[in-house]
Amino acid sequence: MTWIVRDLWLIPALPAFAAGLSALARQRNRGFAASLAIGSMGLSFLLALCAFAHTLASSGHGEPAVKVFNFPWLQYGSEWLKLGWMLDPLTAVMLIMVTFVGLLIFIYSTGYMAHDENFTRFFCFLSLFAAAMLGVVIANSLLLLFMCWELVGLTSYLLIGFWYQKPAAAAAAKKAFITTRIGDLAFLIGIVWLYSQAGTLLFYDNGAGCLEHSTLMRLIVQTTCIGMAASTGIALLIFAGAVGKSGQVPLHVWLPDAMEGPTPVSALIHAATMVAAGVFLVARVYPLMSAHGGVNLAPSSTTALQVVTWIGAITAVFAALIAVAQDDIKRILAYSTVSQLGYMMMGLGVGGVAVGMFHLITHAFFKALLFLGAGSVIHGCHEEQDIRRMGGLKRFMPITFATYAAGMLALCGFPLFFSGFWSKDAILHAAQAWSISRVPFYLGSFGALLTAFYMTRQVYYVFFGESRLARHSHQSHSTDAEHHAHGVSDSPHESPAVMTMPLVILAAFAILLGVIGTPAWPWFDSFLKGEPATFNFAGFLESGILRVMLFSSIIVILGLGLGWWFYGRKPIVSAEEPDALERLQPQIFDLLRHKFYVDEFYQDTFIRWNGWLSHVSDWLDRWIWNGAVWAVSYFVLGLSWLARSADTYVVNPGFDEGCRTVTAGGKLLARLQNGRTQNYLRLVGVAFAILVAFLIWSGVQ
Amino acid sequence: MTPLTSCLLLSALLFAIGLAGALMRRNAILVLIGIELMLNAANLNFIAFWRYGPNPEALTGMMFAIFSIGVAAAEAAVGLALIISLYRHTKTTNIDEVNSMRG
Amino acid sequence: MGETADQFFVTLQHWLVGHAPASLQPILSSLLSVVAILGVFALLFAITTVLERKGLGRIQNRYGPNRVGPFGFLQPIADGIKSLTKEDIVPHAADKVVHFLAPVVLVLAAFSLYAVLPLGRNMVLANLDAGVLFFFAVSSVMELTIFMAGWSSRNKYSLLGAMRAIAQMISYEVPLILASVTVIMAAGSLSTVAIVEKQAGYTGILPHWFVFTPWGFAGFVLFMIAATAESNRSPFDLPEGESEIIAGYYTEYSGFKFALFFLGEYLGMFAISGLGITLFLGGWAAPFSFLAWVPSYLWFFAKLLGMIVVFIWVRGTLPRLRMDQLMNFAWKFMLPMALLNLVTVAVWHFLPQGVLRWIVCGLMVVVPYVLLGRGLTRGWKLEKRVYRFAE
Amino acid sequence: MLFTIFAILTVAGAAAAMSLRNLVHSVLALTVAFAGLAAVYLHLGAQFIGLAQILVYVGAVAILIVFAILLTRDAGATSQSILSSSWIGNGTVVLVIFGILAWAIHHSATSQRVVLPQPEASMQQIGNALMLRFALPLEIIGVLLTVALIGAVTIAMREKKETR
Repeated sequence: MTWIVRDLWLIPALPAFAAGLSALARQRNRGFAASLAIGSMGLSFLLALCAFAHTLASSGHGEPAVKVFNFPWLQYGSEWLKLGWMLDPLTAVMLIMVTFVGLLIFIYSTGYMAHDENFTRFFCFLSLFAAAMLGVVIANSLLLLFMCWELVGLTSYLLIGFWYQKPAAAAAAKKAFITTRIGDLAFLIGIVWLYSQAGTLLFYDNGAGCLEHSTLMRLIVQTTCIGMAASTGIALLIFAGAVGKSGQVPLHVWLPDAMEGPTPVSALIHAATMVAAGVFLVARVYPLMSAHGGVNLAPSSTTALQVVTWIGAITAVFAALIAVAQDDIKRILAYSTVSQLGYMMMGLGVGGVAVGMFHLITHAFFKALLFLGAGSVIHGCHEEQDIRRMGGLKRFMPITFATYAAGMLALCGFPLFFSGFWSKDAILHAAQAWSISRVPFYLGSFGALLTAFYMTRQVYYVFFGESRLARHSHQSHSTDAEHHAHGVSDSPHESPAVMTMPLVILAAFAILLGVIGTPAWPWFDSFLKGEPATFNFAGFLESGILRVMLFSSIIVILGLGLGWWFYGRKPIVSAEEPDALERLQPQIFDLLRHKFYVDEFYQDTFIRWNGWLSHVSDWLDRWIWNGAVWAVSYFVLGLSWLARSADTYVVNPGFDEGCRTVTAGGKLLARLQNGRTQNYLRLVGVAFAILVAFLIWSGVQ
Repeated sequence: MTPLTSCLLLSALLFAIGLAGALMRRNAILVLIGIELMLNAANLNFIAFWRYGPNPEALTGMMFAIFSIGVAAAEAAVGLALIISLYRHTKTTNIDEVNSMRG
Repeated sequence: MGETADQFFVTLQHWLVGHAPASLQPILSSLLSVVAILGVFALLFAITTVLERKGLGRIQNRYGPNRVGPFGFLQPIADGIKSLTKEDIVPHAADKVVHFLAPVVLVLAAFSLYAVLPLGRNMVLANLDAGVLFFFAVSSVMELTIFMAGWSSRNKYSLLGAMRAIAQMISYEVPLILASVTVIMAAGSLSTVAIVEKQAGYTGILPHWFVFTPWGFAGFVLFMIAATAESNRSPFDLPEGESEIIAGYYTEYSGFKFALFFLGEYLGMFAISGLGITLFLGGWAAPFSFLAWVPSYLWFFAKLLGMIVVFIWVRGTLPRLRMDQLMNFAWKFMLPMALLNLVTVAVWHFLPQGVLRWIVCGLMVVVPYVLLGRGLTRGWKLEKRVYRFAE
Repeated sequence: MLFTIFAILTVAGAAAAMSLRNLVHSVLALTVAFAGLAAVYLHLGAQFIGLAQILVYVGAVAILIVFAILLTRDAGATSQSILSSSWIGNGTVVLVIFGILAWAIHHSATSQRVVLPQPEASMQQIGNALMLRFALPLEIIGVLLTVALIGAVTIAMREKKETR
C-alpha cells in the first residue's frame, strides 16, 4: 500500500477544506476565496496525477489493479460499518478528468463571475461540489458513495439556485432537487437491499466486497418476486439513481431547467462531472449489472444491461429531437448533454465499461468547452441567451468562435480528427455488434445525425450572418452590476484572457483526446482492463469497424450538410423570422419546441395527484388529529385547575401563618441591630469574655 | 515573672488599650487605629511565642507575624478608603451618627 | 603599606577602645564610630553646600560665593554662625512641640541611616543582617518628620509642600525598593557588607560591579532617578518649589531649625547616594584591580563626591516637573520597568554564562524601555523651544 | 531592663494615641507606640519583623492615616466630647476583658517555662521558609494586597455624579 492509496482522501479533503475556509471568509475578500479554491483544486490535480501515475505503473498485467483502503467507521451491535476508498484505473481517469476540468472551470469562473457580489459564496459552493464529486469518485463503499452523491445533489441545488432572486432559478433548483430525489430514493432502497443481501457495502474488500465473485454468486442464485435475480433487482434500483442523476428519460426534465444557474456551473456540474456521475455509478457497479448465472450468454446481455441500453438509446434520440427546436443556447447544449449521456448509457449497456467511460471522458472535455464557449458568448452579448438574437459573432470573438467550432465538431463526431468521432464510433460499433437487437444501433445513428444537425443550426445562428443583437435593455438579473462595471458597450466583445485561455486548453484536449481510444491503439480500453496496450493497424480491419466508421462519417457529413442547407445557405436576417424547419413542418416543430409536452404531462399527472394527496392529509390533520390533541389539552387544563384551587385554599394559608411567625421573630432580633458599629464590637467583646471565662472555669475543674 | 509572661502581659495591655479606643472613641479613624493596635498586640504574641516557644527554628510564629502585618496593611488601606467615602456621603466621621443600617 | 593605610581607622579605633574597661568597650566603640560619622558627614555637608552654590553659579554664568576665605570656601562657617545666631521664630498658631520635634527627628533619622553603610573595608557601624531593610525603614521615618514639619506650622504652603513631598516620596519609594531588590536577589543577601563583598572580585582588571550588567545598569538608573525624587532635589523639587509654594514644608522655619532641615536633606542625599554606591557601584571596591592598593574609604568617598557632582549638575540642568508628569512617570514608567527588571535578573541568574544571556537580558531591558517610553511620551510634541524675545 | 523601657514607651504611646483629642497628635503617638513595639521585636531577636514593622506601620500606615485625617476634617469635631455616647458600658467591657486576659496569663502554664537561649533567625532562613514552606500563603497575601489596593482605590474614588 503506497502513500498515494493511503492518502487518497486528501484529494477530496483539500477542496472541502477550501470550502470551509471560504465559507468563513467575509463576502469582501474575493481574491482570498478564489485563490483558495483554485489552489486547492490545483493541489488535488497534482495528487490525482500521482494517483494516475501509480495506477499506470501498477497496471499492464492481467486484471485491473484495484487498490483499496478500508477503515471501520461506526459500530452497531456486534459488527462494524466500514468505509473506504479505492484506486483503480476507472477512479484514476475520473480523478484526472474531474480535477483538470474543474480547475479550468474555476479559473474561467474568476472571469465570468468577476462582478457578482456573491463571488465568495460561489467559490465556496464550487469547492464543496468538487469535494463531493471527488468523494463519489474515490468511494470504495456504496454508503460513502451515496453520502457524497447526496452532497453533490445538494451543491447542485445550491448552485442552480445561486441567483435565487430570479424566480425561475429558484424553481429550477427545486425541480432539480426533487426530481433527482426520486431516483435517489430508489438508489437508497437498492443500497439497503444490497446490504441486507450481501452484508457489506464495500465494493472491494479482498474477496468479501459486494462486487467480488463470491458475493455476486450469492446474489445471483436468490430470486425475487417476479423471478428475477436479486442482483438484477438491486442493479435496476441503483440504475434508477443513475437515471435521476444523469437525466435519462423519464427523469430528464430537470437538466435543461438547471441551465438557469451560472454558466460555469452548467459546464462543470451539468455537463462534465455530476451528470456523468450516473454513468460512472453504472460503470462502477458494472460487475453487479453484468452478473449472470449462465455461462453461455455474453456479459452485455443481462436484463439490467438491456434496460440500461434501451433507456440510453431512447434518451439519446429523444433529447436530440428536442434539441433541434430550442432557441436558448444553453438549453440546446443541455439537451445535447442529455442525449450524449444517453449515448454513454447505451455504450455501457452494449459495449462495457471502456466504451461508455471513453465517451464520458471525451464528452466531459468537449461539452465543458462548449458550455464555456456559450458562457463566453453570453458574456460577450451582455446576458443575451436567445440564439435568434445573436449572429455574426465570428467577427467579434474569434477565439471563442474557433474553440467553439472545435467543440462542436467534436460533439458531432467529425471524422478522424476529433475525439468525439472515436468515442461515438466505438459506441456505435458495439451497438452494431450487440447480440440482442439492432434497434439501438439505428437509434444511435439517427441521434448522431440529429446531433450534427442541431449543432450546425446553432453555430450558424450564433456565429454567422449579421449581428441581430437587440440594442435595447437586456434581460437583467443579478449581474446588472456587470453592465455598469464595464460600461455599456453594446457591441459584442471578446472575453478576457482568463476566460478564453481555458477554452483553448479544452479545445486542444477535445481534439487530441481521441488518439487514446482509436481501434488501432485502444489504449484506454486496455488501460481500464489492465492489459498492456498494443499498437496495430489490424485493429481497423477486424469485423465491421471500417464499415461503421464509414457509415457514421457519412451520417455526420449528412447532418452537417442538412444543417447548412437549412440555415447556412441564406443567412438569417431578422430575429423574428420563423425557423426554417418551422416553415417546413409547423406542427412537428411546435411539438419539439415544447419538448414533447413532458413537463406539462408531469404537471397534469403526478404533481396534481400529489396536490390531492396533500389536501387529503391536510384535512385529516385539521379534523382528526387536531381534535384528539384538543381533547387531551382540555383534560390537562381541568387537572391544573383542580391543583390550583387546592393550592390557593389549602396550602397557602398554612405557609402565610408560618411566615408571620418568622417575621415576628425577625423583628424581635432586629432591635439588637441598631446600626452602631461599636455595639457590635462590644457584643463580640462580651462574647469573648464569656467564652474565656467558660474555658477557664471548665479548665479549673 | 518570666519574659514570656511579661510579653504576653504587654500584648494584653496593648490589646485592651486598642479595644478601649475602638469602643470608646467616637471618631471612626480612631476606631481604626484601635483595631490596628489590637492587631499589633496579636503580632507581639506571635513573636513572643516564637521566641520562647518549644521549637523556634520552625519560624512559624515569625511567618505568622509577617503575614498578619501584610493583612493589617491591607485592612488599614481598605478601612481608610471606607472611612473617606463614608465621610464623602455623610459629612462626618462620627460613627454615632452613622447608623443608617439600623434594623 | 596599603593594608595598614586601608585599615588605619579600624586599628585606631581598636587601640583607643583597648584602654577602656571591658564592660564599656562595645558602647565605647560604637560611640567612637558615631562621633566619626557625625564629624565626617557634617564636614561633607559643609563642603557640599559651597560646592553646590559655586557649581550652580558656574552653570548659571555667575561666580558663586567668593568672598569668605579662599574662593569663598569658608562660606559654610559664616552661614553656620549666622543661622546659630538668628532669632528662632515660631508662628503663634503653630503646634510648638511637633514644630520643634520635626527637624530633630529628621536629622536623627538621617544620621542613623549611615549605621549600615560600609564606608570602607571593615568600616561599618552595624553590620545588620537586614541592613538594606533597615535603611529603607529609617528613611520611611523621614517622610513622617516632613509631614510633622508641614502640618505643625499652620501654613497652607507648608501643608501643601508636605503633602506633595509625602505623595512624591511614597510614589518613588516603590521603584527605589524594587530597584534595590534586584541587587538583593543577585547578591542573595540583605546585608550591605555582604553585597559589597559580592562585588569585590575582578575579571582581568574589570570589577564585578552590578552596574556592569544589563539589569544592574537599568536598576542603577532607576535607583538614581528614584533617589533624586526621594531626596526632593531638582527636577523633583516640587515640595519646596520656591516659585510655587514659598519654600514648601520649611517655610515657617528659621534659624538653626532651618539649618537642621538643610542638614537633614543633604544627609539624606548622601546616604542614599551611599546606598546606591553600595548596591551598584561596588561600595568601597576599587574600579580596577591595579588600583586596589588605594585605601577603600577613599574610593567610597570619591564615588560619593562623584555622585554629589552629578546631583548638582542635574539640578543645574533640568527644569522642574509638573505634578501629573511626576506621578505618570512614577507609576507608568518606573514601576513597570522595575518589575520587569526583577524578571530580568531572575533570567540572568538562571541562564548559563556567556553571550546569550547578555543578549537576552539586554533585550529584556531595552525593549520595555522603548515601549514604555513610547507609551509615556504619546501625545507630546517634543521640539526645540524657541525663545522669541530672548537673545 | 531594656524591655521595660520599650514596653513603657509602647504602652504610653498607645494610651496617648487613644486618648488625645487632636487626631494628628494621636497618630504621632501611635507611631511612637509602633516604634516601641518594633524595638521590642528587635530586642526579642526578630530583626526582620522589627524592621518590617517600622517600614510598614511608621512608613505606610501612619502616613495613610494622616492622609485620611486631613481628607476628613469635620467642623464640629473639636466642640463635642471625644468619647462615644455609650462609653461607660464599653469601658466596663474592656476592663473585664483585660482582667480575664491578665488572670489567664498569670495562671497559665507559660509562666513556669524556663527561658531558652536566643534562637537566631537569619534572613537566609526566613527567605527559605517564605519561598519553600510558606510559598502558598505568600502568594495568597500578595493577591490579597493587590485586591485590597484596587478595592481601596475604587472605594475612595469619587463617583461620577459627585464630580461637577
